[in-house]
Amino acid sequence: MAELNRGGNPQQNRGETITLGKALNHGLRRSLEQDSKVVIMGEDVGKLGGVFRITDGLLKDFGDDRVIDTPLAEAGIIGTAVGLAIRGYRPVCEIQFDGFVFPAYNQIVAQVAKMFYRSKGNVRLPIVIRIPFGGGIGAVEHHSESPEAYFAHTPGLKVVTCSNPADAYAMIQQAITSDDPIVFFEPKRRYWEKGEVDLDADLSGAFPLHSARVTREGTDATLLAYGPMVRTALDAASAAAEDGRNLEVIDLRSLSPVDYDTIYASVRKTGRAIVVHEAPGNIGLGAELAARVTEHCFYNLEAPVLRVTGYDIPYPAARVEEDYLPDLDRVLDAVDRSFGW
Amino acid sequence: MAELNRGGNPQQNRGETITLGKALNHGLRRSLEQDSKVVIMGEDVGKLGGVFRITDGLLKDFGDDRVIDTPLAEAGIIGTAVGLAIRGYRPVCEIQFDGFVFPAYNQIVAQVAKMFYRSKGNVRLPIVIRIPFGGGIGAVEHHSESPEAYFAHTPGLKVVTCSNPADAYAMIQQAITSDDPIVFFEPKRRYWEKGEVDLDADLSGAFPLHSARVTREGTDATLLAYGPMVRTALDAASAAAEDGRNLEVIDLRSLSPVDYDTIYASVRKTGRAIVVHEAPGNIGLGAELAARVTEHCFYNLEAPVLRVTGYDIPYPAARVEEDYLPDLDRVLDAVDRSFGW
Amino acid sequence: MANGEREVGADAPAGGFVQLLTPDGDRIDSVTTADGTTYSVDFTDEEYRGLYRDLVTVRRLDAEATALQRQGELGIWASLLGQEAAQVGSGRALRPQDMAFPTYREHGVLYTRSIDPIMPFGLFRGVDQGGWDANEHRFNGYTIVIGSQTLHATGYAMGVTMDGKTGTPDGEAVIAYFGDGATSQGEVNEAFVWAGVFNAPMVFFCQNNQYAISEPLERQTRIPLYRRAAGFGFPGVRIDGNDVLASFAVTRAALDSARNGQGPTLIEAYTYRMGAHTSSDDPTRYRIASEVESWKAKDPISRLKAFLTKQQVADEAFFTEVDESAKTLALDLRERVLAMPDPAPDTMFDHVYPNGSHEVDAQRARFADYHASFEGSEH
Amino acid sequence: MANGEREVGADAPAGGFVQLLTPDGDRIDSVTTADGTTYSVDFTDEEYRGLYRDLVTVRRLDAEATALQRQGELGIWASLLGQEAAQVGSGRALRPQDMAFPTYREHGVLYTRSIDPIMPFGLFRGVDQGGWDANEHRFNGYTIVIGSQTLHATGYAMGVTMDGKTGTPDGEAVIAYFGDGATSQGEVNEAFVWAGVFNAPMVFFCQNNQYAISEPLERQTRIPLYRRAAGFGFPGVRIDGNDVLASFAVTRAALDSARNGQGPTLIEAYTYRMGAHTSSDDPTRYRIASEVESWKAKDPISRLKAFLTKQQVADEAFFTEVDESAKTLALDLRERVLAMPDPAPDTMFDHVYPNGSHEVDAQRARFADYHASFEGSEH
Ligand SMILES: Cc1ncc(C[n+]2csc(CCOP(=O)(O)OP(=O)(O)O)c2C)c(N)n1
Ligand SMILES: Cc1ncc(C[n+]2csc(CCOP(=O)(O)OP(=O)(O)O)c2C)c(N)n1
Ligand SMILES: [Mg+2]
Ligand SMILES: [Mg+2]
Repeated sequence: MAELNRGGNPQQNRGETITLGKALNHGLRRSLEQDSKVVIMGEDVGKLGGVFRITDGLLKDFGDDRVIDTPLAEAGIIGTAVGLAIRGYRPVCEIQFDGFVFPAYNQIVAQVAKMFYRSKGNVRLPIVIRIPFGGGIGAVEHHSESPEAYFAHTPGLKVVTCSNPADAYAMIQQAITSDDPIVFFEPKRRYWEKGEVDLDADLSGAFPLHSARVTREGTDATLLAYGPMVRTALDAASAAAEDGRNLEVIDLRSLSPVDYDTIYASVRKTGRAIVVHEAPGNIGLGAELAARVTEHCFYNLEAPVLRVTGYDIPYPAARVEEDYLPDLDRVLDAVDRSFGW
Repeated sequence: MAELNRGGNPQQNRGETITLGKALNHGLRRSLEQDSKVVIMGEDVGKLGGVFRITDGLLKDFGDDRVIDTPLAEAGIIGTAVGLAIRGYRPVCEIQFDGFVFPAYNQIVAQVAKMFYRSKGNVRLPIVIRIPFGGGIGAVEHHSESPEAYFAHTPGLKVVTCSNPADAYAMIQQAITSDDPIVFFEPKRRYWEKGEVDLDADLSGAFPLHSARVTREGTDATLLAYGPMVRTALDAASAAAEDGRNLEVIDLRSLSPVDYDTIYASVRKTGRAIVVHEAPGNIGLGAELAARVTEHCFYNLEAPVLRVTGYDIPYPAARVEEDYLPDLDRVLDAVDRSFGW
Repeated sequence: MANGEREVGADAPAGGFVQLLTPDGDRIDSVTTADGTTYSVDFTDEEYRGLYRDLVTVRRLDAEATALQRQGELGIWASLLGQEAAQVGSGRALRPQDMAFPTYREHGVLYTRSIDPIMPFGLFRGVDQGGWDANEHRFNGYTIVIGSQTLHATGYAMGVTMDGKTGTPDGEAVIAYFGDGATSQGEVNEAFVWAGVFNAPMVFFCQNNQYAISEPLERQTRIPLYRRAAGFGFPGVRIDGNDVLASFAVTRAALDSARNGQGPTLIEAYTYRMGAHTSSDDPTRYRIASEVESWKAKDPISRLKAFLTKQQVADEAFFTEVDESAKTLALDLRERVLAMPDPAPDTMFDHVYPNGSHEVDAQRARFADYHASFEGSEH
Repeated sequence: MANGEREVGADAPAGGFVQLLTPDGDRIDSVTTADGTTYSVDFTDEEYRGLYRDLVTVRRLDAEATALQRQGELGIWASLLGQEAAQVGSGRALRPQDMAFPTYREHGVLYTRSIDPIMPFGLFRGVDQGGWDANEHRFNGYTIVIGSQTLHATGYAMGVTMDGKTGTPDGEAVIAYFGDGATSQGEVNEAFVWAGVFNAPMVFFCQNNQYAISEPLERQTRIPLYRRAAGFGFPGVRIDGNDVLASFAVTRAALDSARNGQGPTLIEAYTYRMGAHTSSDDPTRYRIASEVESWKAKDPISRLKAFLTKQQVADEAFFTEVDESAKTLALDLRERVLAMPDPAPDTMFDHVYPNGSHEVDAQRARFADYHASFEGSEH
């Protein structure tokens, strides 16, 4: 287990340029190293290293008591994770794709979210549920969904998502270290995007897990995005800059709870907010963000909070998904509409 | 089957004063009479007549091919209903309590909601999923929840709820007649409230299933409520009237889709809106209503849309549920806050 | 009385069951099942009397709870009436290091773990939702969603193996309780899959009380439930669930087999729910009086009393003393239930997250402000 | 060659299976299983040749699809390579009135229903999500969420009974396909519960291809899968899934038993996925070449070819003609796949609700306006 421990060379803390997927892999590895109670479980997480290779190499190095290829049943994965957590383990469960979390929904919503409450704080379930989510990879049905609202609406769960390799590396470790049950959404179409990650960085200095980050500062309008849409929002901000519009981009990172202080401060400054997410708009995260921002920044708003989201239809066939997904143009269009209000 | 057919006496169309539960029972009976493809299925719906007696007497009159006591497994209930629907039946499934729908969540979200889309309109699933929902009956955990947002956020499902006996009677029949898959929420704590119902009325004249109803006209602010909270909103409006405030109350009835035209018209008139629901506020129906109303009535609003909802905590123990649930005072407090904005 | 091969009592369902004490109070020395396992008990007189005391006590406490519910002091009660032997026998078979995962009806098992019987009353009174420490009591919280706890138990049992706590006679084992209705739930069958694949040190203890609320057993299965286990590759045994000795013997053997590394067993305790499903239920709507009557003749307590009397292991004085002391416990329980305070409303914001949440804190603060605004007014 | 009692072939797994054609192409006249059922086939030479043509054709079409995927013309492909006998045998056993519920891999079954093989290509190309009429083809949509279709099939089968369409030799029966991995899903086990309780006219056809993506069978069960049925009270039969005759004979018998009112059967077709799980998968990460090699010797097509040759039922000219006509079909399929148009973007708003929705209409209108706003610009 110690063979890959990287504690040896304190000088070596330059960043490495790796993909988001690899950053998660490193983060999981480090969690396994640092706490013998951490176990990884899910379908194909062992020998295969996961269908996205996020758990690549972990079985080999940590053994099949720590990296568990489970039977093909999501309720079983989460339900047995609950039991392992009661026993003192810290299970990190992989759900293979967004659209396959629903067989486990009962265990997540009725057990994982509620056992701490039910037991008056006597039973903690430090479970992390990793879910690759979102579209844009040309996949068949059930492989491109954005079910985050189902979890964020559920009291007792915390929900986070990362948008870049550095955050991925830190946040997965923070989530595993946290005693809260956390649903960890991974922006699957960004798995292959690269960024610099300091693999020796210590969690104590990390940006807080449940804080939003102002990823790009601006003055004219605020773009609120998370997960895969952060890149889209940043691209839109760059494009808008060419037209002389200075957009602020906030990466929410935590979807429940949301760090509203950071958001309010931005919108009070800019007077305009546009939320971007892939999930269907109706009763999505964007609705809550719009409602809250309106309530808290009522006199600062120059226009209503606008939303650029997936449509209220089932995720469509791959060949039209680009028309379904929010993209740079749709974001800019919303910015225009905001300014034209 | 024809023995209880009430077609015989056209003169007899005075209303009867019956409970909401009994109105549902009559509506189900009439649906069974009018279409031999309608089948009722669920736990204890047969001999017992359901734990709330909503299906009382139906097994006796229609036989166990039409009223099916199923094994104790919610995924099985909905999954077999899908198969029955493919076969040409119109299953009406009872989920015993709100908190027990989650084992069926996968079938509802991934199958019931999507099969029409997936099949390009070739396969219809005219399934009604009845769910008694909401709190206020002093029950133990899982028996008082309001999970409507989970379904209303799901494209492909329609979601409705009734607030009074007359609507209950008509709406359950309309839902069964509709080819759309419909989640039908029943306000369990209003099952015993009485109202006049014209049992001979014909559906053709009924108020449209997916339309909202202005239940009380007013000019000063709009209360938006549904299901069990309509009564609370009406009570609040009566109390406010004593203080000289004239509140309009809209019963949404349909939660997906929502009849926004009726809402916008009201808010444009009153300039203020307060949403009331029992479900946790975070990413609930109220968030969407607030976001939409703000977007569409931006220059009409005197104050942000306010929400009076359950807190973002698991449904608490019965002895404190009255403090959890929105009540007349909390609604009036929000009205005050709106006016004080 | 000895009957080395007896499995099928006169009162047994088709397919038989393990019975060590007949409804008339006659002992069967041991029973050998088709797979060659022999079950027997070897109790001292003191132990027999102890079991009798357990049975009477849990029934008496249960009756008190039923009365409290009728008087409006509990929101609901799920009575164990008729199932005392299944629960006391299996509960007493647990060793201290074993862990139990109950449904909402295992008050008898709870009692045998030496847990204060008041523990679950917060839940039924509506002042909390259980609220105990599963590990401290080695007794998990009551689980209301049918079947979910079987997966929790299986995961816990996997953890036992991972901790190296199986494979020896002092290893740990895990027992999950559930009903006949629960066997239809996907999650329960997934627990069977998992337990088989991971050879988890599990005992699945199914109290087949013949009903899932109103639905009779035929709505869940067309063959006896103990045979379900064969489909998943581990043994299934049916016991006379009204025989505390069979319940003890078979559960003890299954737990010991599990702790020794032999993997899971399913036990079907064939019994009967003598009362309503819960205090909200009206069983006259779906079952006939004569059925209830016929099960009265198989009462778990009267058969043990008959045995103790016939064997002169106990006398009237003992029986009276047991009744009296059960009554004392019950009255004490009643007093303590009545004294249970209502929770302060703002405690509903407690324990939402181990690490807390600004959101919940803010809502708690607004709640306090709102209530403070009424202070002095009539509200 | 006749072997009235033979169940276990030399190549059979422990516990045996029903085999009517050995890997070397030798016929076994009939097989009688432990429960006394005798399985045999009685094919004309024409029919044998027809089965051979089916096998070759579905393999050839599958290879074309694999090639199309590699060339970027399909988003993904789930190959049936190695499972042709299981699918063709069971598919041909269906009578016209029977209904099939496939997973995403049953291209061979689909072919035997005389459905145009292009039907599922919209799904794999990404131009739609299936989009056919289940009832018209008596072949349900491909189902991706593992196991869900087993409940749909069971519900459909309950409807067959309710329609009075069982109990006679011309009754209807229903078949649900699923994999070894699927047997762990709660929903599949609920389907077993339902089928048992309602005595549904169902055949559960499990293609045990030894893997669920990377996970070998041992991750799903510790006993052979066909034995699962015993836990639910209906028969389970294992067949040599690479033997098209066994697949036909046992499926036909099970379907006929179902249509006659005898209730469900589970068939485990013991076979092997010769290729990757899907085109996205890399099986070299989790299985060794020698395992694949050993299964090559059990190939479903070569054994039938050997039989036809030995029995002089077919000659080289026939084999060549079959290959050629399969190739023609494949090239035709290729052309038609390449010609499949991309859907118009706004069709994504079609078929959300049978009765439509103002919301969806409004979004479609906004979508159109938005796109119209780009007209003439470079977008
Ligand atoms: C998932 C779920 N569905 C429905 C219910 C409602 N319910 C409570 S108890 C019960 C019957 C349980 O029967 P069984 O498993 O035999 O246990 P018993 O109560 O007879 O001990 C039902 C349907 C529930 N608690 N959970
Ligand atoms: C509920 C669910 N979980 C996970 C997946 C992802 N997945 C697709 S195929 C597969 C393996 C299926 O194995 P098996 O049932 O043996 O069928 P096979 O593909 O081998 O034919 C998995 C895990 C899924 N489609 N559905
Ligand atoms: Mg029961
Ligand atoms: Mg497989």
